[in-house]
Amino acid sequence: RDDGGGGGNGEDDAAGSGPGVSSDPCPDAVNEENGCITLGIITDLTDTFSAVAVPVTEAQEAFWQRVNEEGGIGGFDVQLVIADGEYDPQTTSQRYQEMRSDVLALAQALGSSQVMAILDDMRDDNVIAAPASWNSAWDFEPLIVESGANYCFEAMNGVDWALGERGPIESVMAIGYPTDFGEDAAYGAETAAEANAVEFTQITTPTGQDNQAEAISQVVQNDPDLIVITAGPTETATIVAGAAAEGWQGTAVGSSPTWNPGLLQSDAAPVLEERYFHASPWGPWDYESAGHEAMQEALGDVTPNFAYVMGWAWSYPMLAVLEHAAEMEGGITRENVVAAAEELEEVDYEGILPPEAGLRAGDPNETAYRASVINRVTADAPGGTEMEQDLTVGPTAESYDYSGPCAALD
Amino acid sequence: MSGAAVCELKDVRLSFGKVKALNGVSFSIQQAELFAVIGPNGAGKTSIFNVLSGVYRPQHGSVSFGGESILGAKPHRIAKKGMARTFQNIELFENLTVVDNLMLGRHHHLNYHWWEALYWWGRARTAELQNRRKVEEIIDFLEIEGYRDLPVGMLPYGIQKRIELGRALAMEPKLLLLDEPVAGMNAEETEDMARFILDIRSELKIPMILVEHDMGLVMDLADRVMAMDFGTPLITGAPDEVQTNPEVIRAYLGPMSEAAVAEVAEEVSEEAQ
Amino acid sequence: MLTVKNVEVVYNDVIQVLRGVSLTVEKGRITALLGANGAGKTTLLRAVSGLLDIHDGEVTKGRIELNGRAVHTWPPAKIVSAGLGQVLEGRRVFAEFTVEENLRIGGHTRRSGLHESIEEIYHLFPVLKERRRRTAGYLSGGEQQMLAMGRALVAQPDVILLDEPSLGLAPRIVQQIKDLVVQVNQERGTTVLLVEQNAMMALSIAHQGYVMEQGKIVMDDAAANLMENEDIRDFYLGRGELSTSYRNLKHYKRRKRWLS
Amino acid sequence: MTTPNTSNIGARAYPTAGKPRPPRGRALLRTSYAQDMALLNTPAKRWSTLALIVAGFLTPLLITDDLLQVLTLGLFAAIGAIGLNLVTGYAGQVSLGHAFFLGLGAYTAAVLGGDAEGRLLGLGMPMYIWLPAAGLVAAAAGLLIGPIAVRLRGLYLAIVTLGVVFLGLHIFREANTLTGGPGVGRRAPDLELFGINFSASGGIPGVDWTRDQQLFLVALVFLVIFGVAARNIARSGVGRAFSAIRDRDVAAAVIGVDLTAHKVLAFALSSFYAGVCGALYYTVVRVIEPTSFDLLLSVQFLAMILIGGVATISGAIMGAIFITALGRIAIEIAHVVPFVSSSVTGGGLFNVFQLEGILYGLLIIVFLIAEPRGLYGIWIRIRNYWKGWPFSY
Amino acid sequence: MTTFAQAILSGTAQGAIYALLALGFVIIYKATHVISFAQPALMVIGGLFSYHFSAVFGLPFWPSLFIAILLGAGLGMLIERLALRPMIGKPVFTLAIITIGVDVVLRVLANRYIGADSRALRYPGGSERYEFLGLALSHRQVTIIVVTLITVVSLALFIRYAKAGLAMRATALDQETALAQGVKVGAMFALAWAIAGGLAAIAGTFIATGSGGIEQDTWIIALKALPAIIIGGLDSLQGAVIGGLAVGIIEQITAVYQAAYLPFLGTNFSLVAPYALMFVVLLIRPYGLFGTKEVERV
Ligand SMILES: Nc1ncnc2c1ncn2[C@@H]1O[C@H](COP(=O)(O)OP(=O)(O)OP(=O)(O)O)[C@@H](O)[C@H]1O
Ligand SMILES: Nc1ncnc2c1ncn2[C@@H]1O[C@H](COP(=O)(O)OP(=O)(O)OP(=O)(O)O)[C@@H](O)[C@H]1O
Ligand SMILES: [Mg+2]
Ligand SMILES: [Mg+2]
Repeated sequence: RDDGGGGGNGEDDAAGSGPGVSSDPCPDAVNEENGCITLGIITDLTDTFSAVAVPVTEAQEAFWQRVNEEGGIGGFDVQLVIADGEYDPQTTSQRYQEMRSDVLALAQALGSSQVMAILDDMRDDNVIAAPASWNSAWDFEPLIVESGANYCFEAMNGVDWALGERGPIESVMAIGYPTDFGEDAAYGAETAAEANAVEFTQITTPTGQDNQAEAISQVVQNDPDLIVITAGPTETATIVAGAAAEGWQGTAVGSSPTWNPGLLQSDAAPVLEERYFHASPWGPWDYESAGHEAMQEALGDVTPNFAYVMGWAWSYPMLAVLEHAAEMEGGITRENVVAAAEELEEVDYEGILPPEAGLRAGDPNETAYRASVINRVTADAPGGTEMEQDLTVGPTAESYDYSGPCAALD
Repeated sequence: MSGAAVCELKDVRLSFGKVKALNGVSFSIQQAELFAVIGPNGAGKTSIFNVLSGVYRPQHGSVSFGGESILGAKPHRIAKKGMARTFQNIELFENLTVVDNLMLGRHHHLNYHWWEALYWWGRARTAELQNRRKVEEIIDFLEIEGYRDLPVGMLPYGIQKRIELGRALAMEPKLLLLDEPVAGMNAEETEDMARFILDIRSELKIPMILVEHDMGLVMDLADRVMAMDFGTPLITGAPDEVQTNPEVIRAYLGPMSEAAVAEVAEEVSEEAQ
Repeated sequence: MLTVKNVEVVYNDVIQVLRGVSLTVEKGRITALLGANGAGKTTLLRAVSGLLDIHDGEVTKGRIELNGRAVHTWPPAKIVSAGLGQVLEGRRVFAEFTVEENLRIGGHTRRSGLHESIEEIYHLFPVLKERRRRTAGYLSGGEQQMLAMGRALVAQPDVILLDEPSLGLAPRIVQQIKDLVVQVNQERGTTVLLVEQNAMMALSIAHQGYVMEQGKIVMDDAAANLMENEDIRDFYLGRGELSTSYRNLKHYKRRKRWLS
Repeated sequence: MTTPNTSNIGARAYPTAGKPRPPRGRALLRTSYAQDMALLNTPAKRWSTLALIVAGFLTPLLITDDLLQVLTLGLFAAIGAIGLNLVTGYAGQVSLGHAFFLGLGAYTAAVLGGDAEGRLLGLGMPMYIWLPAAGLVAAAAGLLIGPIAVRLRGLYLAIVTLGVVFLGLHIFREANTLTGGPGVGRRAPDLELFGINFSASGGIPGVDWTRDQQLFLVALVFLVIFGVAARNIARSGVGRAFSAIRDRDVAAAVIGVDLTAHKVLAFALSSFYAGVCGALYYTVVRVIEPTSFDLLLSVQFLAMILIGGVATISGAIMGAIFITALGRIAIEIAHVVPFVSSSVTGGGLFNVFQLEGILYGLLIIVFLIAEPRGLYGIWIRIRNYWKGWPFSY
Repeated sequence: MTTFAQAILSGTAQGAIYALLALGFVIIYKATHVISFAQPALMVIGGLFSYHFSAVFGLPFWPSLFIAILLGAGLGMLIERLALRPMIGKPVFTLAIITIGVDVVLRVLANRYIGADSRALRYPGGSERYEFLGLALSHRQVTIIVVTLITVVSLALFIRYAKAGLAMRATALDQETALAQGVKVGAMFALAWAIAGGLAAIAGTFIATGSGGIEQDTWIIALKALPAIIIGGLDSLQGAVIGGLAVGIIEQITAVYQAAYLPFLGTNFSLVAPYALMFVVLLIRPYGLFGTKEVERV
């Protein structure tokens, strides 16, 4: 069953047709005269990652609402259908089956194995998706329109920064979940460590604050000057505070998902403020950019949280792709959207990231965006972090030959 | 008493911690004999059964069945050799139907492998059919046709006792152990059970060991009676010899019963004339 | 004083087991209840002690009074506290408990004097005292039956229901139980409702007797008279045929029934 | 009288009738024991089963793919549920270890059937090798658990098997060259039989069917095969021995049932079913992620047989479909409930997604309270009603 | 040597929390022979009660804890009354699954409260540490151990004094017979769930004072109690305590030594070490260290 069609024959300015594109207005549309584009979101609203995924999705709802309020895209408003994939490949796949004939593209697809479970179907359907993660693998997957530096580059920059600012550093230890997320960052950290000729060790750690004893004792025993963490907030806090309590003196750099403002209440707060730094692909909640302001305005009064910024920024490329497709012959169709995604030159991130961060046309080694930021923990800043170093590409990332993903998925 | 003993216990001793359940029990069962064991509660009667059927392993002594020792053999092995029993507190499979309970009695007569059961046709089916016939024979021998397909859990107590006997018979045993078969039954049901026991011995010629507190029944049916107390046999012999034994009366029958005993005794003699 | 007024009981909303049973257990007397297997004796006792609903059964009609108070709507615990004790059918000792624990739980409703009355029980059944620390489940059948009796007496109830207390007991112990019931009845003035298959034993100590058939009371009379009654002798006391030995029993049988 | 042992999972698996009475309604004349023992021993059963199967084969044409996929998963899950019912429902050995055996099956299939060039170890073998292998590997593991079951009872066994799940998770996590590691996992092999690739749309030559339609068909066929086999086991001596062990193991031994052998056999059989189920199930999901084989999965299978009906094959099937569809059912209900926003931000007491979660739990609770004998029990009631009709009580 | 002693010490502190959780399971098992899979939710919600009263209403730590215990107990009773009372006398595994349903529902509610932030509870003692002969324990760890001790002892006393222990076990073994002895079966269930709820609240509160506070998937911690109750024996209170401590300690020790001495066991083996220990214990004692043996007699 595929509604819409009508749009294509240009009796109004709305050019487009096919699944997820309809010439009649969205239910409770902002612009009654506009047609309607349906974007799907399959995320984790009730399971392991919901703490992050929910604010991310809220931000994206706000984002597209704003797009509609500013007139929509090429004569279309955007409506979202949100589904809970429960961070489970099987459920994700089922939710996709339910929406596959109704959506133009996916405004958010969360998880790695989860996305893999639907990637074949997406190929069959010519459906692209904005990911809710920074896996290096996405740079090599045309259907996935990612944003910002991946975990791998983020880690490289983190190490380079620490060497400069927190030195002297003789040894680096990567601590992460035994997942692609962890592997990606660990690989980046290792590369940077080798490039700077410092000793490198890697350990993996499971989820659960009660399961960090091993990681802690590893840190205490090896006593690295720098640890690069890729885990959840609680795990991070437990490890850093635990190790510090047992006399470890070093610095910790955690990748994007390691921070949660709630930690400011825990007894780990002092330690974190002193020696934990939050690496992220773009600036924190109160970063100065048009995009950030727009986001804060759109969201109204919510407890500041970096997850909102993530969801908001991730949406820009999808917007750019749709606008580009609207220009193309035949207007907004799945085929055009896929094509548009492949030839995208730049994306207007409204200052959150520079436009060239959106470059997709060409070989990842040229196109991939490598700059990331470093934040420090402070109770006074909303969201609990303030920026220490703005978007920077460290020497390691700069010179890295990016021929394949740091951690492959398939 | 002629022919080789079906089953023989020699100086069997069994104790649980301090309690000596069996303290030097010896006896042997002859072909087609009905051997009764009586004794106070806790004397060790059921323990004898548990030793015979391999549920308990005595610390000392020898137990032979059908000429070979079964000491320490697993219960299911002993069962396969042809030992069958009923239990003091009914031990039927509550959720299964009467037929299934009896079919379970035929368990080791089913001569097919589990993988043959997977596709059923062939040996599995024929074996099931044959054994089902046997079971039906038992069903009408015990007059329980009416209950055939009901789960036994909800049947009246008396019937359950009967089905348990049936399950034991289904095994086509070489020796049958009956633990208080008429406990909790009224006179009428007791008579029914007595009839079945008599038929079993007359028609099937299966030797039996009977544990029972109903003296009327024991003294009437048994060829030999062994009275025991504290795990040790007091006396073994003909019924009236045992029941007039002062030891037995003191330890087991109790003073009051002497009158009853006398009564029964004279009734028996009356018949004799 | 326990009175049952034409009570009907239904299991699982469908199976009617008691069809208007009425009986009276006079205060301080022993009343025997006879009946074939499946007649509904246990069901009646369950109705009295409030244990029906755990068996998906309920009293659909009639009332049950314990010392004048209607109890058929009460929860079991309340009935027990009101002075009703019972020996359940089939021993039902707590297998994993020691003998002593079983007796202690028997006195659950007692505020005080538990220790003394347990000692009393030990006095009544010396075997139990020997085995006090042993796991009840490993006791012999008869020993368990004694334990069940003892457990019911610890609470020193003023009405006690006994469901086949002589089941599986050696003749001498049956005597003992018999004497015990009489003793309890006389010394403590405990009212007793005694369900028995061993009709001989039951009637010999009871004042009053009831006979139940398929959920109805079909006879009720002074125990002495019942003893003399032809049908009762034939069917329950079995004297009629017992006199001629089991060995020459007929292989056909005439079942004598009052109803059906 | 023996008292019903409530800790026995099989307890009350049967409708409690009252006094023995002749079967209500029209009496069924059986002229031979063969007829009596036949699988479908009444005309009613024969017809309804036939109807069911025909309906089954028509389903792919009637309903949409998204629903088909749910049902397909349900049918494949049913194979596993039947397996669990063998060991837990029939033999009374409560196992929380099912997830582990499912995982073994899934990964055995993935390794044997996986493509040889891929990132992970794969041998590119055909289905008629990887499917049986999946079962056998799981069964082998089951053989190891069996002996433990001989020593342990009830919940002790349950939690030990749960321990097996945790050990399994550890192994799956560690062996990431085989499993792809957590968060990523690896691809399941294609369901390719007789040169037909059912995992790719239009795989069946001639008819233009989608992947989901084809997979549903395959699932149905496999379920029928494994269902009948299990039913045969259940009605054979082996099945009776299982039930005997469940109800009273000492008595079972004394009448000649070899406890050890049968407990081990029960675990091996059930694990085989689990292995096969795991192998097939994930061909639908496409990706096998190591952490999916956790306590929750085991519990879901236990829920399947409890909600479906313990110690019945049809119950296991009903339960499996119900539990797999439960998420979808919850969604459908949640979306018709008024005053809950279907957006994440939306205020209100809950948003739709939280409501889904709540309904998921509530449905389980309500179901079990309403009918402890499960869907099968409800089915029995309906049947009895019609049997009794018009003289129904 | 000090590392080892230190491991034991930290393990004990962690184990104390597991012990509290295990006690909850055991109490319910004693009275119903059911394993309650609702304990995780009870633990999280109990912790959130404390959090709410101290972080939001600004009450001091200890009063908040006290209120949380009461509320936790109340919640436990509520669950029992609504979801389990109707099932009296039904197969225990059906009840176990029902508790899972309950857990699912409660956790959705809890997660709705937790939301995106992790709910960390400021612990009064701060991060102060006691040092002695090279060993160190944080103020918090000491408190946990002490509180657990007090709880266990008072619980044991209560159960003995209130004759509840025996009555509970009786209820679980044979409801009908228990009823016949005048035991209020329903009350026993309610009591058991109330106690379990209270214990869970204590455990949850102390988890909330940890570095990470309470997150949406903090509930998983409660599962650590499962190997603990088996090691100790399902129906034994002291078993639960010993088991809990054993789990905490074995975790800590493997965490510290396994990577170095038994690397072939793979990384993060400490997760499964408790279960490994459980297997070993059961091989020697099928009913755990203190569990009562099920009587099999014919
Ligand atoms: N498994 C066991 N563990 C401990 N003690 C046991 C066990 N089995 C039997 N006993 C003890 O052994 C003694 C004999 O028990 P047994 O059951 O043989 O007596 P019995 O003669 O059958 O008595 P009854 O006529 O009452 O059945 C009893 O004192 C009993 O407590
Ligand atoms: N829980 C139950 N559900 C259904 N029917 C039952 C239940 N309990 C008993 N019955 C039926 O009620 C009838 C009477 O049972 P009851 O146990 O009261 O008889 P009884 O007189 O005590 O027999 P016995 O002498 O064997 O103890 C029997 O036919 C029995 O099948
Ligand atoms: Mg005995
Ligand atoms: Mg009765």
